[in-house]
Amino acid sequence: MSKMNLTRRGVIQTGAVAGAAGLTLPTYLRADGHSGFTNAPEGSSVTLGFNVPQTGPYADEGADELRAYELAVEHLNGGGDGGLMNTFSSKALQGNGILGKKVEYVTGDTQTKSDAARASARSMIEKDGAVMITGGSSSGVAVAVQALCQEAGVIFMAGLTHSNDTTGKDKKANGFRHFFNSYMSGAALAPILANNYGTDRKAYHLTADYNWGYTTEEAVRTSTEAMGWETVAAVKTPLTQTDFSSYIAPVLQSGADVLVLNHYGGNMVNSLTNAVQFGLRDKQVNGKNFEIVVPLYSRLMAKGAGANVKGIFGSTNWHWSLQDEGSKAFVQSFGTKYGFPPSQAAHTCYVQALLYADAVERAGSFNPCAVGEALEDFEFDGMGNGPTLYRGEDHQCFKDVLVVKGKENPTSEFDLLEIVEVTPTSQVTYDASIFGGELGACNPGA
Amino acid sequence: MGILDVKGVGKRFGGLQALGDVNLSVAENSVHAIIGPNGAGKSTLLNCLVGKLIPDTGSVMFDGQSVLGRKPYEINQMGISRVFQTPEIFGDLTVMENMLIPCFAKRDGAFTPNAYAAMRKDTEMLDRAGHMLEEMNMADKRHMHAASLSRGDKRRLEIGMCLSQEPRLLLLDEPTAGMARADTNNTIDLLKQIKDDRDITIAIIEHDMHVVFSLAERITVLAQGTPLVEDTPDKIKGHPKVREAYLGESQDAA
Amino acid sequence: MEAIILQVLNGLDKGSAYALIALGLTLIFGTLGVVNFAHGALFMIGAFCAVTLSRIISLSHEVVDETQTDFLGNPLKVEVPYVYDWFGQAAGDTIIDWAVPLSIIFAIPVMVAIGVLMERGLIKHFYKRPHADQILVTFGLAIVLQEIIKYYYGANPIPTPAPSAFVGSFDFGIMLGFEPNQIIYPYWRIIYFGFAAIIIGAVFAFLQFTTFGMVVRAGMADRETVQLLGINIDRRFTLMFGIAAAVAGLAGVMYTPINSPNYHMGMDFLVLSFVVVVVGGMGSLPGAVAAGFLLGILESFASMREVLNVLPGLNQIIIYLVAIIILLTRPRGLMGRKGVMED
Amino acid sequence: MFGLEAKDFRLLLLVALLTMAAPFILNPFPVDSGMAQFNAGYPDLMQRFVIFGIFAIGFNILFGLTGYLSFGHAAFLGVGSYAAMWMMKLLTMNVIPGILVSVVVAGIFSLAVGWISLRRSGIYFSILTLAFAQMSYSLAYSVLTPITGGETGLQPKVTDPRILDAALTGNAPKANLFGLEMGSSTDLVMGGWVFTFNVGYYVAAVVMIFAFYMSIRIFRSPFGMMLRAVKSNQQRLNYTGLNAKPYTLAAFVISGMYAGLAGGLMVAMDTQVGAERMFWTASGEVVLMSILGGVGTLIGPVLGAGAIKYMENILSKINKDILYEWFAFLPDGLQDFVITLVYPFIGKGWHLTLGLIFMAVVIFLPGGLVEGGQRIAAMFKRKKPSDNTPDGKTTPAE
Repeated sequence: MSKMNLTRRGVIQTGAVAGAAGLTLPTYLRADGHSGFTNAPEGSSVTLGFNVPQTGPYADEGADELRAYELAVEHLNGGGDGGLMNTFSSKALQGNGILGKKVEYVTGDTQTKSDAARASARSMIEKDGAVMITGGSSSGVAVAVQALCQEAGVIFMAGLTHSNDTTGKDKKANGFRHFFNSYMSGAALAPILANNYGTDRKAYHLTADYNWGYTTEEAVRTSTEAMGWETVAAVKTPLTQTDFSSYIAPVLQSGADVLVLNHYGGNMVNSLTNAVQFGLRDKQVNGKNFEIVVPLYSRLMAKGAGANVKGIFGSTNWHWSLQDEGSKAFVQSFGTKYGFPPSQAAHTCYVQALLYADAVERAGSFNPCAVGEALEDFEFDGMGNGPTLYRGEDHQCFKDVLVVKGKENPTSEFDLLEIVEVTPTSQVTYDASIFGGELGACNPGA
Repeated sequence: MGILDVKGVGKRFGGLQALGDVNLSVAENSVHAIIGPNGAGKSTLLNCLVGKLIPDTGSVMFDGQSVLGRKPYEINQMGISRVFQTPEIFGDLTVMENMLIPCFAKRDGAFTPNAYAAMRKDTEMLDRAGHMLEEMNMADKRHMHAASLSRGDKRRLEIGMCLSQEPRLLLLDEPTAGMARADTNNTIDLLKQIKDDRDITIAIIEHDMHVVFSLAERITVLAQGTPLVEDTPDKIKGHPKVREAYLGESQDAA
Repeated sequence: MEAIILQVLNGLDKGSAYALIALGLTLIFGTLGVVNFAHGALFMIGAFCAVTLSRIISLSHEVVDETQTDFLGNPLKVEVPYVYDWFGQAAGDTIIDWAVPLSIIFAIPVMVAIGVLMERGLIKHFYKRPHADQILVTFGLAIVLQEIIKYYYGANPIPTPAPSAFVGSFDFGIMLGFEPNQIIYPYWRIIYFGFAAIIIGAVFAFLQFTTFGMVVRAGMADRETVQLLGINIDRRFTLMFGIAAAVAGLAGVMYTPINSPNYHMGMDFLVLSFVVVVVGGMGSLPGAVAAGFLLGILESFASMREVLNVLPGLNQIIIYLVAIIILLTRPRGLMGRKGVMED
Repeated sequence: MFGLEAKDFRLLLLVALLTMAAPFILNPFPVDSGMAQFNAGYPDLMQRFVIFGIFAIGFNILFGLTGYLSFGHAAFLGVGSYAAMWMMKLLTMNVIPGILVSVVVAGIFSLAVGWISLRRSGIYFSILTLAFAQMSYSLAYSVLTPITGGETGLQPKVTDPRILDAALTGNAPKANLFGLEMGSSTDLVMGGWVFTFNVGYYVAAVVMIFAFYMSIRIFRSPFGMMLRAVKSNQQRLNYTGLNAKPYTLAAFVISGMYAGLAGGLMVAMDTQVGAERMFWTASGEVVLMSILGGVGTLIGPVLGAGAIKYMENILSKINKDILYEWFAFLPDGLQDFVITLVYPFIGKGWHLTLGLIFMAVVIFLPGGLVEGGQRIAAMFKRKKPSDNTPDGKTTPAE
């Protein structure tokens, strides 16, 4: 009784009846995970849990993540054109499921709330026997679900989460992140900003008043100040703010000539729309053109902001217009199935699913500890971001970061960003210890 | 010195002098009626007695203690119970519960956090409320929702609730207003019986002369916020000032 | 000084939006005695009227452009709006550009119809029910409405820009003798303020100077008496609900260029608009307007970095803090009547 | 028994039996059947049923009895959660101190909020409570990040001090009751059925039965009667020598403590707390639970809580693939048609279903699910000739 035991599958017979009153039938009592880890798949299939926002403001992003997962499952089971499996440097995956087991999946709704996300992750682990949880589109959810998976003894492959905390102070041995983070955004953006806007700039930050905002502001500030920029002011804005006029109006008075919007999602759409509305970009300050920077871009958010993104710099994890073989294969595969190009959220989720499957194949086991070991310090290529390292110390992927700009003349509703620069891995790598946190030991559960 | 002494009470609402200089003394164990035409200030005076309003001037003493500045529930705890013009009862509760509440208020005071006590085991209270219902001839209706009672029963219930607190002074605000003649007579009988059965002082504000003259031992006539005369019913009947005040009013009312 | 003038402008602008939403809410409460939690949804539907109309206007057919390729390497299919075919590209662009102002004409009948439908179909049956039931049923309706919108339009915000003629901002500073760029304000927000002022004025004038309005005002004061006079107050109230819905809808239409509309914008405004109405005093039209501007201005001042440096986090709570202080010092809000919604 | 009337005791016994047998009742379908999707007998959801049941029971003591509609009760739940979490970080992973402290802290906080908010009544009271809750949420999410963890919330970590516990070796700390881990479960397999017995669930269930018992005591006490009197006629109450304010404040604090208890249990069952637990929609949810189940009834709020949590966790997990599986027996064209018809209401559309159900319940069943049950019961009774006169009106509904 005292062992953590969350599984449904792989029942073994012990013949003992303990404490269940009024039972006269012969019963099978599951006392322990025979295989030594939570939800060890038995039989011919393995269940993965896709935990994405299906309601709430990030529902569209979640829908795209879900499409990517469905595609990944199809490819893993040998369907479709195989997608990135053809370009992936590791050739462990055979298209016959994972370790010969057919991949099945269950879905849940995170609602972009940590409570709801944990509830749905727990239901997938406890009820559906999911051996891995993946997905999500905010750092709050990622950190919460990651901690849960650590406790339950399953692997968590993070979806879209950009805060340093996920693989920083809140990192966990069972959690892995392919997506980049605030630090990398800052490090990648700063040189490009200096090249384009000069090193003598005065920046005004508007920062979403929560963890992700703080780390992003910090990252961009540090790296731009290192280039010679001055930070005039940094103002925190409430998460629930919808109209940013009172924050944007004083920007020009401050003498700043660059506005950095450390916002994501609806906040970013609204603050950027408001800033452009105020005509900031038509202004001349200190003899220079006034500029706006959005550290973290996503195509879906760019779509929400419409024409306002034109010419605005930002960073992104991946973009469908990349021309490497991996990206092309993924866009081809996704686009053929769904009729439009994938978002960066879709990409990172698809890649995470494949990386997990590959790690299981290489480890020869679904045991989270074995899988974790296979992922740690794993180097791979052909997944769309160039050569990539899954660093063992913090379970963070290190790869090239894209600096993008809102496109001036989009040809379609998906063609909103253009790649300005691919910042090489070496420029965005940092020491794993700078964000603190403790990875702890891997937990196989049962 | 009566049980209730009102001295020099005045109350203004903006530009309106609702009460001028009211002096009134209600003798213990008497039935004292306050009558007067509409707008004479009867209700204002009553509200000053029970703590709903605080007079601008003067004093109100109940049994030697000032009631001014006290909250309605404190004044009630001093021994003054009030019956409203339209019966104020707990409509969502049963008749029995309606009767229990004042019993508890009498025994346990203004606030007792007895959240764990089982009410059905409190036989003292149940008996007291049960007796009171019997006295009011309502024992058969104890399980009914109070809101579903007839108007006359609601009035009985309200009076019973007040009596269960064993008040020393019972204030009645036009207790028969809007009642049919039969109900009015029943109420008069009830009040007479109450008067006969216990040591209680009754102050009654009333419009209906029939009621007043059936019950009152003393009558104060109020007009335009000041007492016109105070005397026994017989004297009041023929008093020219009263006739004058009422004639004027009766014409208006027609 | 410049900073203060700027925040007053911001406050007026924010306040006009708050007042406009609160106005419809308190109108419905005042006339019908109904607490309408679906009012935010009406605001949202108004905004989506603009989205819908601009989609209708820019309905397109596909033309294959062999010179360009799409993301899969196939020839690019270019969407050509029908208005290009009918009016030529220049005129077509202008029409598409003016979609938001055009939506006003489109939104009025739609919103009035929705309002009347809502009142006749649902709200009517709730006049005599407790306020808690009204809150719940309208809240349920709000969820249903926003889910329907989400089903058809997605969860992502949809950019709905103002006509290009109104892009950019007006420099008040130069007018007042300050340096350029010190006090600038976007044209569209100035228009929004003016629009709100006109609507608020129109509603007041309508209630003040028309017979219809007089009956409604009398009905707000005492419904039964008016009914005794043999006036069909119910029909007038139905229309009043339609008008309130239209006011909310128009507020939504005009708001689209300020923030890209999304399906949950109504819920975002719901709590705030209730705070405004209650601070103003339930059922008081001038109260709602005054509270809208008061909260708008205070919120703007609380967002100044000079203030936040001293009191970090004040911008997070200012609205609620003000609401608490006002309700504790003025029991029924700024202009509330006694006995309304107190039980 | 236990100082209860026979009828109330039977109700308590029924609730106790149902909660104890919940792993069976909630898993009516074999694991491999298509209907297994509707099974709710897994630890997380069972825990949520009883925790939100406690929350709703407490809320009902305030709203159901006194009629004061608080729109800020989620704040007390959140504060309780934070308190319990800090106990787990500082003292011990044993859940007892956490749960006790969560009740105390929530009680103190609700005393402060109630003392101010109860100066007003009606919607003005509602808005005051809403304002306090929203302030708590906003501050917890932003400037109070050092205490609350902000966006990412708080979880117990290996490195926390935890002065009463022995040092942990590497692995994540787990909530326990004197060594018995909340997460540990035993599965019982009977044919195609699997029933899960989870320690955490039974701990929470025992607490809920106790909470339910206390709520019956309160309902049936003179104090409970006074609270109903507050709702019915405050004027008469005042003129009957009773001071309404301490009664309402006491009810407010009691319901705040119930909320804190729920919050503490939530942390004990699932060691995580985030600020959105205090958002106004969370406060709204408990209002909806009470009304959906039946305001002012004993069992209603528990039913309402169960119904809403069931929809949130079961309905939202049904995706298109599952629908195709279900309707596989239909001919292709019809299958697509049926799925198109059903799809908007399940999975990501579960909010729509929720909204429609609320409307339906409020329109047709003003007394909530309890009234629905009573009507069905009455229908059956009517068929029998021996219709003993229902004295349902005599006591407040259960």
